[in-house]
Amino acid sequence: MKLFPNVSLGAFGIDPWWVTLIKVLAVFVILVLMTLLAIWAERRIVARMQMRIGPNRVGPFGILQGLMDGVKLALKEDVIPFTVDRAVYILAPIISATTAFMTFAVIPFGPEVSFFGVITPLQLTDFPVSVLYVLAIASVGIYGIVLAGWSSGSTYALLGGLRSSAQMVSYEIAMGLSFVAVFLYAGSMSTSQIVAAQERTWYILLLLPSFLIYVISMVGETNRAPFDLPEAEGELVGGFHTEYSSLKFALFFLAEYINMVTVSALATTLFLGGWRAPFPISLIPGVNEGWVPLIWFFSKIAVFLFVFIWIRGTLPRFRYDQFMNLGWKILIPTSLAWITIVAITRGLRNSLDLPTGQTVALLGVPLIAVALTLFIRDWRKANAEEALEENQILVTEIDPFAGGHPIPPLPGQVLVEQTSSRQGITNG
Amino acid sequence: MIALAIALPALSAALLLSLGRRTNIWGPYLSIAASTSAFLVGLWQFLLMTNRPTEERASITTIYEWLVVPGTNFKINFGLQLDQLSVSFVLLITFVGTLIHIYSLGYMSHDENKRRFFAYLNLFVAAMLLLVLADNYLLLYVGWEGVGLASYLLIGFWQHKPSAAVAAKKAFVANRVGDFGLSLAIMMMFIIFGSVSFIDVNASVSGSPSWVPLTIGLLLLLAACGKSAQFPLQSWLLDAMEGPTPVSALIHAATMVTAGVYLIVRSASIFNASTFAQNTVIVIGVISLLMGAVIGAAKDDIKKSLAGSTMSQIGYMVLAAGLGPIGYVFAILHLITHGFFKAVMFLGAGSVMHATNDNVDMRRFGGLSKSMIFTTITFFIGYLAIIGIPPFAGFYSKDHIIEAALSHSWAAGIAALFGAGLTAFYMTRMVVMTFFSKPRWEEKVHPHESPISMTLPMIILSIGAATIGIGLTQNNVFEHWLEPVTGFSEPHPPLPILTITYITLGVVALGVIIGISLNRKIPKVAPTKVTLFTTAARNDLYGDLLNETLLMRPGMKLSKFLTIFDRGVIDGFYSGLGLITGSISSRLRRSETGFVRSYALSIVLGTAILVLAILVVRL
Amino acid sequence: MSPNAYLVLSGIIFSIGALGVLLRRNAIVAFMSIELMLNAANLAFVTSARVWGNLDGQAAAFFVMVVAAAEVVVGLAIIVTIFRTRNSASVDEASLLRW
Amino acid sequence: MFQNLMPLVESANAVSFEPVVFWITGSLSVLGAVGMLVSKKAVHSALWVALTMINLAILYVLQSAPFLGVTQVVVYTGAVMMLFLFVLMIVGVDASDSLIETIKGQRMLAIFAGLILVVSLVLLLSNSFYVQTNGLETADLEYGGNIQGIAALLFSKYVLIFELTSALLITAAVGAMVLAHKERAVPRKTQAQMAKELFSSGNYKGPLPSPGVYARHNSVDTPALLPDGSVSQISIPGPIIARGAAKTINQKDIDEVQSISEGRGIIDKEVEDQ
Repeated sequence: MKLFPNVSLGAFGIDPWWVTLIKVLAVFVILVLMTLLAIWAERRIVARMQMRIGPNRVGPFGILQGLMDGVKLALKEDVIPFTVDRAVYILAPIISATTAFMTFAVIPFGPEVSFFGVITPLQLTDFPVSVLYVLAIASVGIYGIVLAGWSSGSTYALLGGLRSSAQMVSYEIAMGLSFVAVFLYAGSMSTSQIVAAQERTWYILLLLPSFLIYVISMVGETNRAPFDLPEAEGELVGGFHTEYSSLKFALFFLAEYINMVTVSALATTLFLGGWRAPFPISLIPGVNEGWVPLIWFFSKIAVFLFVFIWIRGTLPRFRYDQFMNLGWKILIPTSLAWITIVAITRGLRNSLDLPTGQTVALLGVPLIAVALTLFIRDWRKANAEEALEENQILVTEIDPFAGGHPIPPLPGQVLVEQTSSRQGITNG
Repeated sequence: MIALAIALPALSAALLLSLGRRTNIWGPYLSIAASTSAFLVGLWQFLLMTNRPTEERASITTIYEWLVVPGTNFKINFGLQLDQLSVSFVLLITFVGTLIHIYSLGYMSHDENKRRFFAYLNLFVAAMLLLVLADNYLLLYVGWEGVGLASYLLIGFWQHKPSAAVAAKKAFVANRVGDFGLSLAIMMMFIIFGSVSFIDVNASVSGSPSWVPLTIGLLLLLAACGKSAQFPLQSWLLDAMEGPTPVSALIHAATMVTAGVYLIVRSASIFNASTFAQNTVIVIGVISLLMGAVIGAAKDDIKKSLAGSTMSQIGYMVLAAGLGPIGYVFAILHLITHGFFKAVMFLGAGSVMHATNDNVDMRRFGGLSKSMIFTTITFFIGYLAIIGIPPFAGFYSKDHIIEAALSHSWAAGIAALFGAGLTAFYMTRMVVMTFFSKPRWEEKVHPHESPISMTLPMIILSIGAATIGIGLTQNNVFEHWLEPVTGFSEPHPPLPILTITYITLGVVALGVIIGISLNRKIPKVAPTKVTLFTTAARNDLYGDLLNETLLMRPGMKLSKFLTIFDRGVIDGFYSGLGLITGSISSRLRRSETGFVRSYALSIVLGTAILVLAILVVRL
Repeated sequence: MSPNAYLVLSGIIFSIGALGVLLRRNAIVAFMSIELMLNAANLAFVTSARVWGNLDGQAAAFFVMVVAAAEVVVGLAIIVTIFRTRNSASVDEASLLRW
Repeated sequence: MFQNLMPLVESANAVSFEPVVFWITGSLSVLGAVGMLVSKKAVHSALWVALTMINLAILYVLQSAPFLGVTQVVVYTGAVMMLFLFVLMIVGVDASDSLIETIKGQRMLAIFAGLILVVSLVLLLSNSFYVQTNGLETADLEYGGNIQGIAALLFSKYVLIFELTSALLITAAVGAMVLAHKERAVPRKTQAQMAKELFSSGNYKGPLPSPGVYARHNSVDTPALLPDGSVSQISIPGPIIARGAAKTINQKDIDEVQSISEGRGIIDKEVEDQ
């Protein structure tokens, strides 16, 4: 029984050592560059949205501002508070940054290219469980935050750390669940295979609910506005990194932006066809070959980054309980329901050879009907409750002795004149 | 199929008892229906049986394998043995039982616990049928205990009367003494014969040493004495009259008390193998028959008097059963005829009590024949039957027993003959005191005839009492019917049969005449200036005293001694064990420190040792 | 490379885990030690799977993980409850169940 | 850490990278275990355990179990140990254990037992239970890969266990919720209720009105007037009242306050003064 074709990841793991080394360096450099650009872009775009100009002094359009900020941070005094747990305090930002870099190893940048004569894919590495690997590394990354919060020896930091890790753990579940549909369709957990599987249709079209859930949870996962509760400055000052300064703080900063880039890249890979050109352009021959796809890949990431910034400039911060409710009570159940539907669709297609279109019709119509009835019922119920609340002022009279045993009036009821019923009792 | 006859009443009893009060209305009818259908099943089986040739009439149905001891060939089946003997019993039990059910409908109509009563009656019928249908002693024992239980429940049915409660207890205890014998007998069979089924026991008893049938026979006789109220375990029967009269009629006259006779006849092969056991049976029978008659003659309580008579009549049956093949058939025959006429007389007594506000003192009766015509006639038929006037039933059975007894020994024969005279005497006394002579009842008593549901069973039973004897002895039909089971040999009395019959009739007539002449004038209160013998007879011939001195006091002494022994030696031993265990434990429990880590340490130590052991073995 | 090296490693980690249970009083650390022992067992499973050339060992390890997760959830909830009532997470203080 | 291993993993049996990786990760995992044992702080212990677990994950990947390796990280490092950290932070952040043994003989016996266990296990297990390694290449290829192979096993041979485990998990989750649930005798107060309670006690908790508001003189001994013209007693510090140094209010001030509050503006001082 073979549900899926043999996956061959034969292109990976055979690079000469120097190619691997160059790739590693390239990934590192790209990430740092992206971070610098993202910081600059964020400041400029948010400024624009707030009718300001933003940094415009260093370099053309102030484009070197990010670099300058980094240099400034690095040169600042490194304050280590007295109460910290020193080893962990130092370890925490390192974990954060390292894991942030590591994730990118499995992101495909492009197809196979000739690399100084060596044919190799534009991807550091890939293996059958790449996407799970991303999740795993992300979960290790949380350690950085928790430990930073704990080791600081400060209540603000501790609460921020706890909050942020609870948040990331919760949203990681929703995120993982949103992947499942992709796995079901691609039949693989390896990123390159998933990109390959999207040759015809991007999964954003097939699996729109998954995509939406992923996008929401990726914002939560990266602790970005409107979900930036761990560093909600009104309550927690700086959150887990309150006590950090100088280069250590810079590492957290770096990690946050790299994570943004990473989740964007992952979204691109899983839902937007990876490095493939968008539809009308993809008809032009040659756009999906060689070094060209890098353009598409980075444009897509840029779009995501812009969305990140846009959301930050637009939406107010959530309250913590609302945020948790969204994660646990909406995203996860929705994900589960959606996965069930996808699984049934796939199962029917695999076992009955039903084309997807028919399956969707077969399942979708009753599902929509059920959903509609439920919705109408709830709507009516809500209406009825509303009407009830309005009608509660209505006063009804009750006879407390009607059943022979006195009963107190309910709210909104008044007792009838006592004399008649008293008489009734005495007469009877 | 025959299992239905047991199952239906049992089911009905279970239903009535478990459903409780909600069956109050229809319960009695269900009960009667169950009993009737049991009778119909029995009748059908009987008819089927008569259509088969003699050799194929007996059959054993195994319902299931009851007790199987793995690894041995010991096995007890839940099997029902339907042969000529058991089917006779089935018919008697279900027929009389059904009639008494119907009678109870009228007799108990004002009792609020009627439903419970009927449930117990059904329980009794089921248990009794199980007793007579069982194909092995253990299953018989189940039925035996079942009827004991039903008897206990029914005697104590009116537990609110202390006398009834005490009587029930007494019956139960006295029966236990007998049951003790039966259980010992069963154990012996199991040990010696390796089986407890009738067939196997019959087959193996002949080859065993002579002490085996002797011991088992005596033990079975003890059981029979307990159940059938024979000397020396007779005392409970008179007290059992505290129960409702239908119970006295059914259980303590017609059926249950005859179970002892059934047991002896069923174990014929054992008794045949031991002359001493047989002679003991005869002695017991003779003593009981005379004792019962004397007690019956002295009692003023009509039911107690009848009870004495029952004891006496069962004495006849036991005597006959002790005579061996010449007597078994007549024992059963007398059992059946007795079932009819004694039932009719008990029912008559109940009817009389019903009419006189539950009075039982014959000195307060008299002249009831005018107001209770059906009762009088049916009772009189029963009277004629019991004293053995031809052509009524008792004549045929009792006369045969006397013949057989005479052919065995003069002593037994004359005792039986004397008993017949006594029977005539006390029965005449009863009839005269109750139905004839001057009315002596109290002011407020207004005697009246009983309702149809009571008189009808009496009429039917009296017809039986009148005709069954002649019907069964015509052409020796009953002898031939039972012969395959019990064996039969013609008795050879030392005198011509006709002579014996005439002598018997003469003795009976003498008894009747004495009975009439002594009872011309009946005082309302029993005279106190009487002979020592009469006093003894009124006191049940000191049966209770005998029991007390022979059994109770030594028993109590033994119990006291055993208690001291138990407390001191046995309990001491076990308390000592307990003390030792306790003191060891209180030291050992110190190892339970409550520290999880200590427990974990022991686990890890154990694991380490285990791994070490594996290592050592591998190396 | 000989699989026995993996087994030895598994044994060593298992023993250290056992020692942790025996020596550490903090309930949470004791619990971690138990997790360590389970992990050691998993390593043995995975190694055996490779040795025998079938995946059953890996499936077993998978189940161990899931069950361990369930165990941790309940165990930690118990620890939290105990901590709430006695304000201590020491296993030695919860020693009422003794003679 | 991971990605550089992949080449080794793919050809683990052929290339002799395996021993190198094994010796490094194996040592690290033992180091982590020992670290857990000796760390004073529970959080440090947790970190050491996490180190061990990650290294074990690498060993899994090394032994052709990439799925288990990643799952190990996700489940153990990501969920289980994170949960431990959470609980640790709930039950006392800086609780550092005393390592002095309190049960008599426990430590000595424990170390003794541990030594026996270690020595015999090492001797036993190193003594070639398994002489040869079959490798998982064929088993993996049968279903098209390691993940597919495990999936096929889980959903065919072990499907019952799989379902049972899922039942166990959900039960555990519910059980944990029940255990950690705190029954409230009264419903939790909302922020609004708490604020109301605070202020309805009569004890004024807000900032005190500054003296001299709506007053002619901006000094501490001049009481403030409330918009309706009454005097706010709390606007003057207690000691000044006690000394009897507080200024009194004349009608003019009251009128002026009223005028301001009604929007008519300030009555011209000079005119009034004259």
